[in-house]
Formats: sequence, structure tokens, C-alpha cells
Amino acid sequence: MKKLINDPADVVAEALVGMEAAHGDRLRIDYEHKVIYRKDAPRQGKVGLISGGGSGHEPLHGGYVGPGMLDAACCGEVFTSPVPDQLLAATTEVDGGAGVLHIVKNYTGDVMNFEMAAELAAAESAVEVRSVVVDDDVAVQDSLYTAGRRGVGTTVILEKLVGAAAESGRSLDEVAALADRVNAAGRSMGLALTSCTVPAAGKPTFELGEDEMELGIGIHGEPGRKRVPLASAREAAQLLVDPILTDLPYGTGDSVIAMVNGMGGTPLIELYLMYGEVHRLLEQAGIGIARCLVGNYITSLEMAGCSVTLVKADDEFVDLWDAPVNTPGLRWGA
Amino acid sequence: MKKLINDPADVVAEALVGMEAAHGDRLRIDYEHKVIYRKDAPRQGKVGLISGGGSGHEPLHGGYVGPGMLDAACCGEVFTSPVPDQLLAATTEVDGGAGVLHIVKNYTGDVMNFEMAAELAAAESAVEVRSVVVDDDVAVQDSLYTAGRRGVGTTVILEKLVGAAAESGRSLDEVAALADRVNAAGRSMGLALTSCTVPAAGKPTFELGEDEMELGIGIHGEPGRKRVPLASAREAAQLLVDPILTDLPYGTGDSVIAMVNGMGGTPLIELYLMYGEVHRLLEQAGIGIARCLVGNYITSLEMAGCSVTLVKADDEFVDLWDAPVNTPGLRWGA
Amino acid sequence: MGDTVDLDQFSDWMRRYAGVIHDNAPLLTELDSAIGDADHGSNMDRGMTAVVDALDVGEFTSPADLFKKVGMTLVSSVGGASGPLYGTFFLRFGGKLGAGPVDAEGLGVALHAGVDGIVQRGKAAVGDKTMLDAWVPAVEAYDAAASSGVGAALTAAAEAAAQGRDSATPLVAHRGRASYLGERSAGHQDPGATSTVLLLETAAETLG
Amino acid sequence: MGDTVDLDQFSDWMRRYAGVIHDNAPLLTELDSAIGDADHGSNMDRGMTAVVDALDVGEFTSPADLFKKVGMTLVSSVGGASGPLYGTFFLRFGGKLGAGPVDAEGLGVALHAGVDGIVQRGKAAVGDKTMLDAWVPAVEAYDAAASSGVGAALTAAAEAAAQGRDSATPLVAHRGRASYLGERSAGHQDPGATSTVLLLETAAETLG
Ligand SMILES: Nc1ncnc2c1ncn2[C@@H]1O[C@H](COP(=O)(O)OP(=O)(O)O)[C@@H](O)[C@H]1O
Ligand SMILES: Nc1ncnc2c1ncn2[C@@H]1O[C@H](COP(=O)(O)OP(=O)(O)O)[C@@H](O)[C@H]1O
Ligand SMILES: [Mg+2]
Ligand SMILES: [Mg+2]
Ligand SMILES: [Mg+2]
Ligand SMILES: [Mg+2]
Repeated sequence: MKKLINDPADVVAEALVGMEAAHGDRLRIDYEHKVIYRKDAPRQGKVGLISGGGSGHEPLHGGYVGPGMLDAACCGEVFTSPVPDQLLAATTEVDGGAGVLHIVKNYTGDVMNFEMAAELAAAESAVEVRSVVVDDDVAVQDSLYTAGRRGVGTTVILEKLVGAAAESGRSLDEVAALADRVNAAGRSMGLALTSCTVPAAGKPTFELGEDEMELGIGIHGEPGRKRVPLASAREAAQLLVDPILTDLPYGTGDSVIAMVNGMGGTPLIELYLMYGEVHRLLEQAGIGIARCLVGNYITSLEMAGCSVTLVKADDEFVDLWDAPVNTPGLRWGA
Repeated sequence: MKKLINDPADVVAEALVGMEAAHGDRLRIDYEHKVIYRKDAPRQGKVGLISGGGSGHEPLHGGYVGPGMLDAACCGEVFTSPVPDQLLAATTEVDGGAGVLHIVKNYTGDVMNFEMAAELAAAESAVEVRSVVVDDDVAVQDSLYTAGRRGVGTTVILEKLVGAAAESGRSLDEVAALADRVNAAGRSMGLALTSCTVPAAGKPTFELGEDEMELGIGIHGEPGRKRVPLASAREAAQLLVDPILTDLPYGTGDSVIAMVNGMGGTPLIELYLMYGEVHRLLEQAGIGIARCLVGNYITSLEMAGCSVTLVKADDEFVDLWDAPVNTPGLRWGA
Repeated sequence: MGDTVDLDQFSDWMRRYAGVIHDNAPLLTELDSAIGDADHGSNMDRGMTAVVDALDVGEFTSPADLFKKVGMTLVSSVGGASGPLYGTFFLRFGGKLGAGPVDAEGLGVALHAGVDGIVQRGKAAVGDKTMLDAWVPAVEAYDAAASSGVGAALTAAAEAAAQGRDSATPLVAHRGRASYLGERSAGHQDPGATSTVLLLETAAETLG
Repeated sequence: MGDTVDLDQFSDWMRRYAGVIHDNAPLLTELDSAIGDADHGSNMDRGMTAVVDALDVGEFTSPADLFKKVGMTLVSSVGGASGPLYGTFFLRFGGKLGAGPVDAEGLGVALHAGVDGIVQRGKAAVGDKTMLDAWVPAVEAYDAAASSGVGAALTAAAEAAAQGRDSATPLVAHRGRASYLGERSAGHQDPGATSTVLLLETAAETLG
């Protein structure tokens, strides 16, 4: 295992030290609970926004804490959801009297830990808590009898849009309803060219031949839905865009916020090349791109590969997108 | 070779298509010359800033084109400096009557191609051209009898500071003098945990054992000064910071702009962990960090590893750093 | 039979299980690599290490107390799917235990309560290829053998758990991360069912 | 001897060299991987492909014309260190050729001018472990054999270039990317010296 770390058990805690050293002007860290806070949280009268999940997806979520986005991010171990204590501490801390929204990615562990935290918050405090569970990964068949779709790329866009809404003073009901609408409008699909190594595991999660790739991966270094022959960027873009377009709710004439996201080990030059391919496919499908992101936004450690996320965007979404944001991972207008 | 590309020969051109698709609101592309322009270039009365070099270092340089930073970036093939035609076209195009500064990284090829372009500009046009050659890599012994030090991380910081100065209306003389001062104040050192693969070469430039790393690398996937045993983050930080601190011009009480830069394949969580280590070492040395960057800013394709850059910063530098910048790769205050 | 399990035995169970988990962490992570995210071993190891630490510093007057601590510690230190699930198991399990030693019947009641907790928390069913594929046949086998005493019942439960774990191996997962793999999850042994078998085997050794 | 080289032979030299470079591109890139940035083969291949394209569409009335085009094309298409260096070589080389065929002496003058151009552009010297370690002994050997005619002189030049290339292999580089490796550059064959030897070998075959 080749990583710039000390003890694998300390990776998350030590990365937090670096986060605070780098962004102490804007962020503060609760090391006991491994929570990254917006420095001026709680903001009186503003809905508090909390997300969290396993680490290893940076800049998600800690990189999205700051004005216009999250109030707190709870950091689990690498690829392991945070525990209820962390989530409860953050919930209590960021409440400014207007309630708190939990932004949860749909994984069994994340959902259960957030649920327990919400139960504890209800029992132990007066904080009003709502949740949105992001489930946008079209690689996974949805059904009542399964764990449902995973939460992936739409989470980034949702945190931005909902962050802007909360910043503008919308109520918890409104913010939660918006979060549901963003989730409903978002679809993602990813592929991997290589695996990645969880520090505590010490070796790659899976092995992949020189001429193979994994299609339909999530963000936890896990194998995908199927292993397919290594494809050109052109074919790869089609493999990602097609299943999104055949899924609801996009059609000719619609406009989207589009993200071509790197999984962590793919260089930016390839991501831009992929974005060109995705752009062409959407043009062919008559879909406009209102705004876009190209880069590493929700990663899977050092995995090579990428994902495509499209969120159908009306004027409200575009306005929320354009609102100022000032976080380590996304910044404009500030 | 596992890459999200089509034909290796088309990587640079196709990535430019993606750049324009993503940032067409701010950038425009001359596909014939592979130049990325700030959309509103030339700006009358403003010194034009051009950089360029081999591709594969993204976001450098194309990602730093925009208000407050570069006017144009000339993209060579992967790890190959651009040719004089490209540089000459850009020089003519961005001149707004106040002259043009060429920002060159010190590599034999880059220097010669920029030199030829400057000669052609002098012969064929009335554009006044100055150059700064960045040579900040302490891994390389400097001497009259060698090619001198490589230009690496300081380039990013220099393009930001000089970009702010040009934007504020300083003259070519002033801008060129500032560029020299920034270069003189900057030092960098890097290491690699893995090699990378030039698309046209099709296989990794070098092989590295599971328990080895390369110390003193540049940004072209080349082997470093020496191969050393794989170290912990703590030791690795020391290996990078020590040779910088023993080199001029830092001392106790000084303040720096610090960058912990990923080479492309190292996840952000490791870069933050490394930043924590670097921060601690600088604190021990009595050096303050006025501003910092943590992330992938000047890369070597998908190489795993990182570099540390320190630029001694007085108040002028800090003010220039804080000035608004609006590029795909660096953005604040706008 | 009238044999009972006392506080010391329960405590011993947890300590022994911590050792078993530590030794088997690489195996559990390996299994989780194939159909999950390569952390089940480190998750359980982190959790049981925390449990042993808590037992070292705590004073427990009853099995109920002890397992409340175990459950809370797992919930607070594991994360992922297994933290809430094992945590809930022990919280509910302990909730059915009183202050004194417990007999085979009482232990059965507690086991049922624990497994019901897993079902409520995780909303999975037998055949979904989760730890429940080990737990559900285990409590059934326990019930059937309970009249022969704690030791025999736990041995039967551990054996049934192992069979359940193996019978789930060919299945396609419907819950947990393995479900994302669809058909590709078939043929792989479930990590959570594996840690459950280890828990029951250790119980048979320490409580019987 | 009074043998001369005409426009068609020069043109043939360039076309044959393009083929040689294409075939040797993997070798040149391999050499550049060890002490550089793994692009010398693709750089030269891109350049010589562009040269052939230019020769296909252009009309050339003199060797001077032809090599001006070759030089400009290399400068405009190669980049890196080798683009300006080989480009400058051919620009200066062509600058010493007239409209008609050239004899051994005239060719020697042109070769000298070309190599001087490389020195001026790259500021390296013999022993720095660059293409000059092939070029400089090559022109010396050419001079010594020029009285025996173009063929013999070019053969001598190519042999001297190969020896120069090999004698530079044990050296520590002082110029170009290889210099960044310090001591580690010793023991590796220089890619640019290698492509120079190929150029002179092809010259001996086509112009002799
Ligand atoms: N809904 C569920 N009900 C019961 N057990 C589950 C459920 N989801 C997952 N599991 C169990 O949890 C195990 C995985 O645990 P672990 O790897 O620690 O957590 P995570 O899946 O969050 O990484 C699976 O092997 C499975 O046995
Ligand atoms: N200053 C110099 N003078 C002469 N030749 C040089 C000089 N610098 C580099 N070279 C030659 O150029 C070759 C490398 O060319 P190439 O790989 O195409 O360019 P780059 O080094 O820019 O990647 C070296 O092997 C060496 O022979
Ligand atoms: Mg997990
Ligand atoms: Mg090169
Ligand atoms: Mg797991
Ligand atoms: Mg090279």
C-alpha cells in the first residue's frame, strides 16, 4: 500500500488536523466527534445543514462546509458511515432555532446511523430534524425489496442548492422539500478503471485486468454492476450517459446541471476530454447544460475512473446554483 | 494503459473541446494553435500574460486563464513544450498595447521554444515581450554548467500574483520585476509514490517497487534525484520541507504562501494529512503561513505523490494573492 | 437442565469475541472486499476493541448493565451497517436480561429480542444475504435445543448459523452493500453472517 | 572525388529518415523514459510525419528551399528540446546549400553550420550527454574523410556519431532533462544522440 499516511488508524483524524491548519479562518474542528463546522455555526434563524458519511470521498463532505453550503460534516472512518454520537453532536451544535436537515446518502449504514441520531435528537433535545436520503445511482435497480439506489454525485449538487436556500432564510419545511426535489431530479452513473485501497485493509479492494473496467460503481471502491472491456472515452461516455437518459426525468428541451466527476486517480485532462464527450451526447439528445462541474468532487480515494451526474434544472435551481458559496471545495461569488 | 481517452494523438485537442464546452462563458479556444484564451482578451492597456508548457499538468496552465490570472495558455503535447508558432500567435493576440510577459518554466525545451517565439515576435511584430523563467525546484543543483533548476510549484503562485498585478494596471516593467521577485522567493520539492503513463508511450515511464518512492521529482513523470524507502507522511514531509528550509531565503519570523500540491493520483485526504505535517514543521521552524493551497494544482498526469512549495510573502504578495481571481482552477472574490 | 450464565461468563464472552474478531479481521475484510467496501473486519475490530476498553474501566452489576454498555459502545464506535445492527442486537439482548444469572430459556428470550432488533433496524429478511441468514436459523435451532441446556442450545445455534451463512452464499443480495452488485454478489460469503457465526461459536465456548 | 548530392537525394533522405524514426520511436521513447519524460520517440515521429506531409504538398526548387521547409516544420510541430534543436540544425544546414547539387566539401560546410546552430540554441558542449556528443565527433570525422567523397565521409560521420553516442552513455548529464537525475543519469544512452546517429546513418545510405 503506497499512501502518504502515518498509521492507517489515524488517517481521518490527521487529515482533520490538516483541514483546520489550512482553513482555520473558515472552519473549526471538533476532534472528539470528528466534525467539521462552519466557523460561525450556529447561525441564528438559519436552517442547519449537516451531512456526513465515510471518509475517502474528499472534498465531499468536509470540503463543502462554509457559507452557502453545509454547516457541519461528520466524518466516519474511511468508507464507513459516522456513528450516531457524531451526528447528534453536530445536530445540537448547528441548530440556530430553525431546525436541522440531515443530508444522507442512501447506504444501509448511513441511513441507520442517521436514523438513530434523529431518534436520539428527538428524545434528548428539542431540535427539529428532517432528512433527505439521496439515491441517484442509476446503476442500481430500485425496488421495495432492496436497499434501493445508492447516493452519489447528486449529493454535491444538492448540498450546493439546498445550502443556498438555507442561507437565504428558507424554512426547514421549504429546505427539506427542495432537497427532495433536487434528489428526484438527479441521476448518476460511474465507472472505474482501477480499484482503490482502504488504508486499514492495506490492499486493493478488487483486482482488475489491464483491459477491463468496472461499470456501475459507487464511491466505496466496490466492484461495479459488471465488468466490461476497457472502452474508449467516446464509448465510456455513452455507457454512462445512456442509462441516465433512459431513466426519468430528462427529455429534449430540458436543461441540466451536469457534473463529470473524477473518482480521485484520473487526471483532469481526461475529465475534460470526457466532459467534451458527454457534452456532445447531451447536445444530440437535445438537452441543454445550464451549469457544469468538471473535476474531483466526490471521490473514492485514489480510484481511477469517473462518474456523470445530471440534475434537471429549472430557473430556481440555476439561481440557487449561482448564489455565492465559500467552501474549500466550491467557491464563487465570495 | 488505462485512460479515459480516444486516440493518444488526440488527447490534448479533445481535452480542449471539453474545456470550451465547460467554460465557454469565460474562455475561448484557438484549436489550430491549441491556445486557451481569456474570452475578453486582449484587454486594452493591460499587460498580457502568457504561459504554456507541455500538457498533463492540469489545471496548470489552461485552468489558470481568466480575470486576475493568465490571458492565454499554450498547450503542448503531453510533457512536451509548445512550439514557437503557438506562442507567437498567443503573444500577438493578447497584446493590448502594454506588452506581454511570457511565464516560462525552466526546461530546456520550454526555454528554447519561448526564446524562438520571442525572437519571432521581435522580428515580425511590434509587441514588447519580456520573460520570466521559473526555476524553483530545490531537488536540482543549480550551476552555470547545467540546465539549472526546474520550474515547478512556484509557477502557480507566480501566475496568481503576477496576474493580480497585471489586472491592476501595472506596467510591463513592473510586472516583469514582480515576476522575478516571486520566482526568487519560491522553492519547491516533490516526491512520487508511483510513476505515470504518457498516452503516446503507452506504459509507465518508470517502475517503482511497493516499498520505494522517488524523491526530488519534477512534473514530467520522470524519475527523481534518488529512490528511497517508502516513508510515513511525517518522514515524507520532513524530506520535502528540510531541503527547502536549508535553501535560501527563509528564516524564523518569515511568512509564506504555502502549497501542498498533489501530483494527480493522490487523494485529497492524504494531501490534507500532509498539509498538517508541513504546517507542524513550519511552526517548529518559526515560519508563519499567510495563505495556503491544498490540492491538485500542478500535476504529472495520474502520478501519486505530492510536492511542497513555499513562497516567502510580504504584505504586497499577500494583497496580490487576495485579489479577485476567476479561473476554472482558482477562484475567489468573484 | 438448570444451568445458568452469569455476569462473568458474559463478560468473558465479549472479551473472547474481541480476540476472535481481531484474529479474523483480515478474513472479514477480505470477504467484504469481494461484495462490499473492505471494512467489515476493521469495523468490528475497532468496535470490539472499544468494548474491551469499556469493560476494563466499567463496573457492571448485572448482565443488563453489561450489554447496555456493549451495545452503546458498538453503536458509538463502529459506524457502517454493522455498528447499528450489532449495537441494537446487544441493547435489546441486554434489555431482556435481569440482574442475576440467566437460564437457557431466558437466554433464548434475549436472543430473540436481539434478532428482532436487527430486523427492525435493518428491515432485511432471511434470504436477503445478510447476517440475518445466520441469526434467524440460529435462534430457531436454539429454541429447539433449549431444553437440553445453554451449552447444547448455543452449540446448535452456532451450527445452524454456519449453515445459514453457507446457504446464503449462492444467493443474490437484496440488502446491504452487496445488493449493489446484483447477480455478481452470488457465490460470495456474507461478511456479517460470518461475524455472526463467530459470535455464536464464541458464545457456545464461553457460556455453555 | 567529384560526387555530389542533388535535391532528390536530399528529399529521399528525409523520407527514409521519417520511416526510420517511425520504426525506432518506441526505442527512443524507451530511452527517454529512463532519463527524461518518455516523449522523444513520439516527438520525432510527429515531426518527421509532418515533414513528409510538407514534402508531399510542397514544390521545392533547391536544397536550400527544401531544408528551410524541413526546419520550419520541425520547429512548428515537435516542441520540446528536440524541436528547436533539429529545426535549427536544418534551417542552418539549408542556409549553406545553394540551388544546385552540392559536393562533399559543401555538405561539410552545411553540416558545420547546422551543428553550430545546435550549440547556439542549446548552449551545451561535448560531454554534457546530449545529441552534441554524437554531432561533434561526426562532423570531425566527416571533415577528415571528406576528400574521399560524400559516401565515405558520411559513413565515417555515422560511425563517429555512434561512438560518440556510446561514449556519452557512462556520463552524468549536464544539460537537458537528464541533468535533473544527477548521478542517476550515468549508464543510460541519450535519446537525442540516438536519433542523431539514425539521421547520419540514413544520410550515409541515401546521399552516398
Ligand atoms: N439491512 C441489513 N440487515 C441486516 N444485516 C445487514 C443489513 N445491511 C448490511 N448488513 C450486514 O452488514 C454487513 C456489512 O457490515 P460492514 O461492512 O461493517 O458495514 P458497511 O456495509 O456499512 O460497510 C453485511 O455483510 C451484512 O451481513
Ligand atoms: N541543451 C541541449 N543541447 C543539445 N541537445 C539537447 C539539449 N537539451 C536536450 N537535448 C537533447 O534533446 C533530447 C531530448 O529530446 P526530447 O525528449 O524530444 O525533448 P524534451 O527533453 O523536451 O522532452 C535529449 O536526449 C538530448 O539529446
Ligand atoms: Mg463501510
Ligand atoms: Mg518532453
Ligand atoms: Mg463494509
Ligand atoms: Mg523528452
